[in-house]
Amino acid sequence: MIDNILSALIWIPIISGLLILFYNNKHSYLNIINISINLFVFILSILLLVSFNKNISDFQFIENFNWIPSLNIFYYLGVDAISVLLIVLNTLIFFIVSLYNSTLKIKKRTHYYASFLIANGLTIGVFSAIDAILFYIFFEALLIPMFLIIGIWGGSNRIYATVKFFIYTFLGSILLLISFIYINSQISSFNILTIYDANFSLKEQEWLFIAMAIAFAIKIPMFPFHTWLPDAHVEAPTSGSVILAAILLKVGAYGFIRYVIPVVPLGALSFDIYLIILSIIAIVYVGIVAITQDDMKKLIAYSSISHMGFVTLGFFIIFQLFENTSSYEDIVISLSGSMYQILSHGFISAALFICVGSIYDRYKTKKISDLGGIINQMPIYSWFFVFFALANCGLPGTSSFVGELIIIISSFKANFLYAFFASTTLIVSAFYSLWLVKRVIYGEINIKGEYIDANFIEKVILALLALIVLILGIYPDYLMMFMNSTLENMTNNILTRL
Amino acid sequence: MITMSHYLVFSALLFCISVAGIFINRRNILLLLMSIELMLLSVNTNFIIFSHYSNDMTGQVFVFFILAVAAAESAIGLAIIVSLFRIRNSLEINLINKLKG
Amino acid sequence: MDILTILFYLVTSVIIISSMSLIIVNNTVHAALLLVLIFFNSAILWLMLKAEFLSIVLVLVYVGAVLVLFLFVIMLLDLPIKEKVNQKLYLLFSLIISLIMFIELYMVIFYHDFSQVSEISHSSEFNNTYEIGLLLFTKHLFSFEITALILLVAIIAAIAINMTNKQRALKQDPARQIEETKQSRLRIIKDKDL
Amino acid sequence: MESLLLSIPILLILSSIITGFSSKLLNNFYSGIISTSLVTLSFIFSIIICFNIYSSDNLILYENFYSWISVSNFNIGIGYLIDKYSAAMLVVVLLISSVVHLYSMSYMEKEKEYKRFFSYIALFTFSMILLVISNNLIQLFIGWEGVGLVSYLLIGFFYKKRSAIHANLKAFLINRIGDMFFILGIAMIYTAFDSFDYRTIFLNINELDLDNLKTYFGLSYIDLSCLLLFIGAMAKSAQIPLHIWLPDSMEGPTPISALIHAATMVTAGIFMVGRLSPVYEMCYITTNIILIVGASTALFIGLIAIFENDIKKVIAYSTISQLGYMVSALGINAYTVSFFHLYTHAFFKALLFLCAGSVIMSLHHNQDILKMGGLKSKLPITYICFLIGTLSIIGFPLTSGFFSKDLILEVMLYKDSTISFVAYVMLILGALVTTIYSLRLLFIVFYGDYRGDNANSVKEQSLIILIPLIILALLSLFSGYSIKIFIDMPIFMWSPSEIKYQGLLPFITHGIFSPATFSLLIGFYISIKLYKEKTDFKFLKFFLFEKSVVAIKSKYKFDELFLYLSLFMKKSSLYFSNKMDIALIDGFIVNGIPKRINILSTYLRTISSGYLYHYAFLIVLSLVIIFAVILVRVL
Repeated sequence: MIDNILSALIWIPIISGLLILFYNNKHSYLNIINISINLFVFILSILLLVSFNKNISDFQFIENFNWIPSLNIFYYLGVDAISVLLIVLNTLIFFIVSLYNSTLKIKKRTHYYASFLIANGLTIGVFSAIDAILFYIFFEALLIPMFLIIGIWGGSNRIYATVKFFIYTFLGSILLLISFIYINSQISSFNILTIYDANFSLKEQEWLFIAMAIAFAIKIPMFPFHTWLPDAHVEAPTSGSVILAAILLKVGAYGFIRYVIPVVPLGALSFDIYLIILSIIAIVYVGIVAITQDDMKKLIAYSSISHMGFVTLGFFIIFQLFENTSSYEDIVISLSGSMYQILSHGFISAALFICVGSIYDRYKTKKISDLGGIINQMPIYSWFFVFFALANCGLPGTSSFVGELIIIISSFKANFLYAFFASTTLIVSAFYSLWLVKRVIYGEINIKGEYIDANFIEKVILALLALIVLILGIYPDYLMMFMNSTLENMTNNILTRL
Repeated sequence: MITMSHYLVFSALLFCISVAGIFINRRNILLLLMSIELMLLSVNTNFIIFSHYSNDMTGQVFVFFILAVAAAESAIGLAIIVSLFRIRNSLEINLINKLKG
Repeated sequence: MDILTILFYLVTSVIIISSMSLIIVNNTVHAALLLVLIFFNSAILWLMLKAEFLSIVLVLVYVGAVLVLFLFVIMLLDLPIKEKVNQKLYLLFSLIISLIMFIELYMVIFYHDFSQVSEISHSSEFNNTYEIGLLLFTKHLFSFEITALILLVAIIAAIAINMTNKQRALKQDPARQIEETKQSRLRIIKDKDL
Repeated sequence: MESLLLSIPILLILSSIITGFSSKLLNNFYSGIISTSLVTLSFIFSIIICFNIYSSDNLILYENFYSWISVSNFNIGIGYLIDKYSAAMLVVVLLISSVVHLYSMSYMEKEKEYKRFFSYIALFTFSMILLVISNNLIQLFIGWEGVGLVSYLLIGFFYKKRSAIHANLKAFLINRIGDMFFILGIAMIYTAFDSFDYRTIFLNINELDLDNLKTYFGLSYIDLSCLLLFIGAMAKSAQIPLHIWLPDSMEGPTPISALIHAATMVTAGIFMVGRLSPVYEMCYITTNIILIVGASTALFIGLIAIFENDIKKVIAYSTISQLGYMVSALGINAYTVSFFHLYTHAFFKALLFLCAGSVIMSLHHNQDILKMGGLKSKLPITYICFLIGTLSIIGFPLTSGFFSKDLILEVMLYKDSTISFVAYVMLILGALVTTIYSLRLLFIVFYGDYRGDNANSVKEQSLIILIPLIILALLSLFSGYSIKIFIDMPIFMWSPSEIKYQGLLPFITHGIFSPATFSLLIGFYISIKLYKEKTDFKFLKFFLFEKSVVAIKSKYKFDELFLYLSLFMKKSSLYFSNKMDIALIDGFIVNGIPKRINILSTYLRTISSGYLYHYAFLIVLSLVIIFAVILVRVL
């Protein structure tokens, strides 16, 4: 069982997602079935986490079958520390989403659940594929359930949002596919481990970098490619937004650290300044844009982009760091800061979207200008909202502080200005988060009426997320140590090929 | 003395005239078909010219095939024209614009 | 200037003039007849090129069959002769483009200087028909068979295209007419709402 | 003793959790009792620790008890560093906190969210303790942000009041401006020393190769890092121009103003600079900046207090002004002197705030001093306490403020530079101003006739309110006599500069015959004339004076500046959002490209007209063109 745990993690949710389609929409045990499948997958991933040997930097739990031999494509799975953490994040978020979904009134319930289950399996596939084409297939297939979730259960303007989302990501994917095919044509392998050892010329690396960086920059999303995200978030149903923010954006970040920087380090080196600038624009500019958004989901979407800017900043300062300090450790720390930011943002944005979703369920509006004084009607709920808003602006003790602190300090080592601009997020994120709190939570009641405070499941969800955010903030060492040897190995790999 | 060039120029001229015929014509599909026949004739002539001057009979064999195929083509073409006429009651090319984008 | 040269110019000028008039005439019957003229002259030209068999085939098959078919169709359809439409612009464009095309072709021909290619004279025993037959039934046998097939397909297709759909025509079926009763024509339904 | 020390934060966080999460298990009264007793218990512990520290010569408690992050060479621990400096601060914080806890039990009695309040102040005390005992910069920052957070929550405690929720956002944002620079400063220090730990930093500071470090904007590396850290302190300790949040923060409950916005949190900045004194010793330019900022804050913000009519805001401005004194002392590297003022100021300012709270409560939440007056007879104990506080703040001889303020003025002259002399003059003037506004407040509130409504219902508050006042009044009177401790106080790894202290008596006599006392007397005279006897000075009516009064009354337009900045932020946000994101990226590029392709295709569509001869023409045309190209290439 433990040998094939990755396949189990991928295929159990997908197959059960397909099976759940045969249920009746009004089946009474549907919620329980859905939750228990997700819980089971989550427990499996915990099993993976526990049995993962963090001192070995190589891929573990490897499964390797010949799939299409004539094209060098293998069904090749394996995980290192980064993937394990992202898989656990993924299964946990999907479990939480399944809990949250059970409280909602949804049309075509079975289809909805099936989409989420399939997305769950596919994302695990993305994080555990070692073969580039396998990765690409999961990466692309992931679009389908997301497309359906936004396109069927979304808001009024969902068609535009889905098409935009789809075309954007598809454009990136094509470039990715082209790069993979090119790599294969040069070294006749799609295996990421072989690709890591390949030596491409500078010209090749630059072109490969541009193509792959655009693909993942769209997914993350980075500055000029970011406009699909607010639209998609606004139109997506709450659970869809949670998945989009907590999981899908991480796929982009994962792509950067798995397929871009280690594969084409020279390309990354020659373009790092541009990506740093784009990251800083994402942090500062997108943060400022977030301030006056009237739609809460849009605001949080922009804040997500801004926070993901930190991730890419942490990834791309490593070359300048190395130039300045020539120490491996600094690079490892910078990368682990980025990884930490990824994980932390997964939980915080998920919680914020659930908060906004709950407001929307009750007040039927997401417009900040319509809302106000919610604390008078729903005190417990508001407590959570304020907590997560504060977590979103990187308060110490919450998980986001760790990543931001590390990245600001690392970026200072690279360049004073990077650190300066990165640290403006302290002001900007506080501005948009707390101004949001001020307008929505505090003050006089805008929409009169009796509103039920957070129900039991919502309390459980929010408390769980709050607990995770706190634990990650107070005890970050476990994750740091967990990732350390993998990141060290990766750093070695990058630096030896420079 | 008539050289190969004379023949070739003649054939090129014939071809150009028939090409012009295709798009000058807007009256009648039948004329279009005739222009095509004319074009085929010029091509055939070319084949024969080269066959003759390079002493290779294959060219003439080809002409034979072309003639056969052209006959078939004009037969089907005429059949189509007839059925078109039945539907449209006219053979004006101006009326046939279902290909409009 | 020998007789062949005169013949060449005569034949080609007839062909060119009649083909020019072919593309601008209004009357389809005239056009078909002009085509006949062109084909005949082409046959002469082909004879000059020592392609006896093909020139005979051209006259027999093309003029005798295809063009007759054309004429039949024209007559069958009974096309009205309409006034010429104003098409000077089109005429101009098509002339220009054909002219350019001709110039290009001319350049190709004179670039290679085909005038130097000498004519090969055959012995009197040389038999054009025999040679073609030899090639046709040995080397190109398969293509020959295919051609036969194509012709067959053309026949079938021509028939299929013009076959009127019998179903569409309104016909009487006396047998059924006799069998119809009052009950089969009229059904009385009880409506509960009324 | 280590376990005692560790139990302090644990008790505090426990108190916060018990009161915060007990919902219906505990009623208000008991949760107040529990909370207060837990804080008092930790106060007693801190006394024991402090006693131990001071009774031995060089006892320094240092340990990391929790490793927060430790990957390769990046180590951040949570630990403690208790020397005489932090031990004294520990006592001050816990003392004020327990007093305020006690006071709040009565003050907040009628509030619905009584327990939330206690949970917050316990959390605040916890964060403050975390800050005080920290042995590294990150822990300091965590505590720093923690107190900022609780300050945010407490200012917005009355979340229905628009002004309260505005003030707390403002306070948090301005603190965040400071934090931004603070974290940059931390990053700089870390980069230079490869450690966040004070001990490592202080031990390596002399080996630091100053010449090899980069310089930025004409400042040396250490100068810049200290400046950045100081900007953080400016926000926290409300120095010009980042002071504007403090007067607004008076929207919070009054005990909070006493605890957070007078005695403890706002002094965190001063504490931090003192803590990092070995690093600040290496600065040249930054200390001058600190001096200028401190002195101008002390003078100019003091001036605003003269024209303010809200009792709490007057005290708030006076807090800022007093913080200016402390900061100026930091500017000439007299950290212990500054700390001494912090110490005495904590008592008398907390006293003043709590007295003000008592007055406000008695007057049913009226804060306007113009509607007070003549309270001397109605609230005798409060009056006496307030009087003691006022005397202390104006530095009346033999009160605690006299010692600390005089010491600050004294050390100003130690450094032989123009800037420090200018600062000295400003501080003397500041002392004058302090006297005027303090006495004005005293006279308007407690003398004359009562000008408010419901004169009969005004009576002294319960004992629970009064006990804290009395404790603090005693401390305000007598805490100054511990001057020797502070002058001798060695801050970790740094020995105090030579302050020629010759004993208590010579100091007092020297102090009495100093310009400070002179300015005190002038202030006395002016304020008695102006506010007690209400005489009109004719010479005050000249033009320039009135102009400057207008300037002072407008609070130098700093509020407007920040309002403008935030409006600018919002405007640029809207601009970016509409012009860049929606118009340029979305409109022009993302949706614009398909739109343009659509437009192009409508033109191109006319080419495919459906007419055969058009198609034929196009085919031939392209054939001709291709042919031409080939020809050109071949021939």
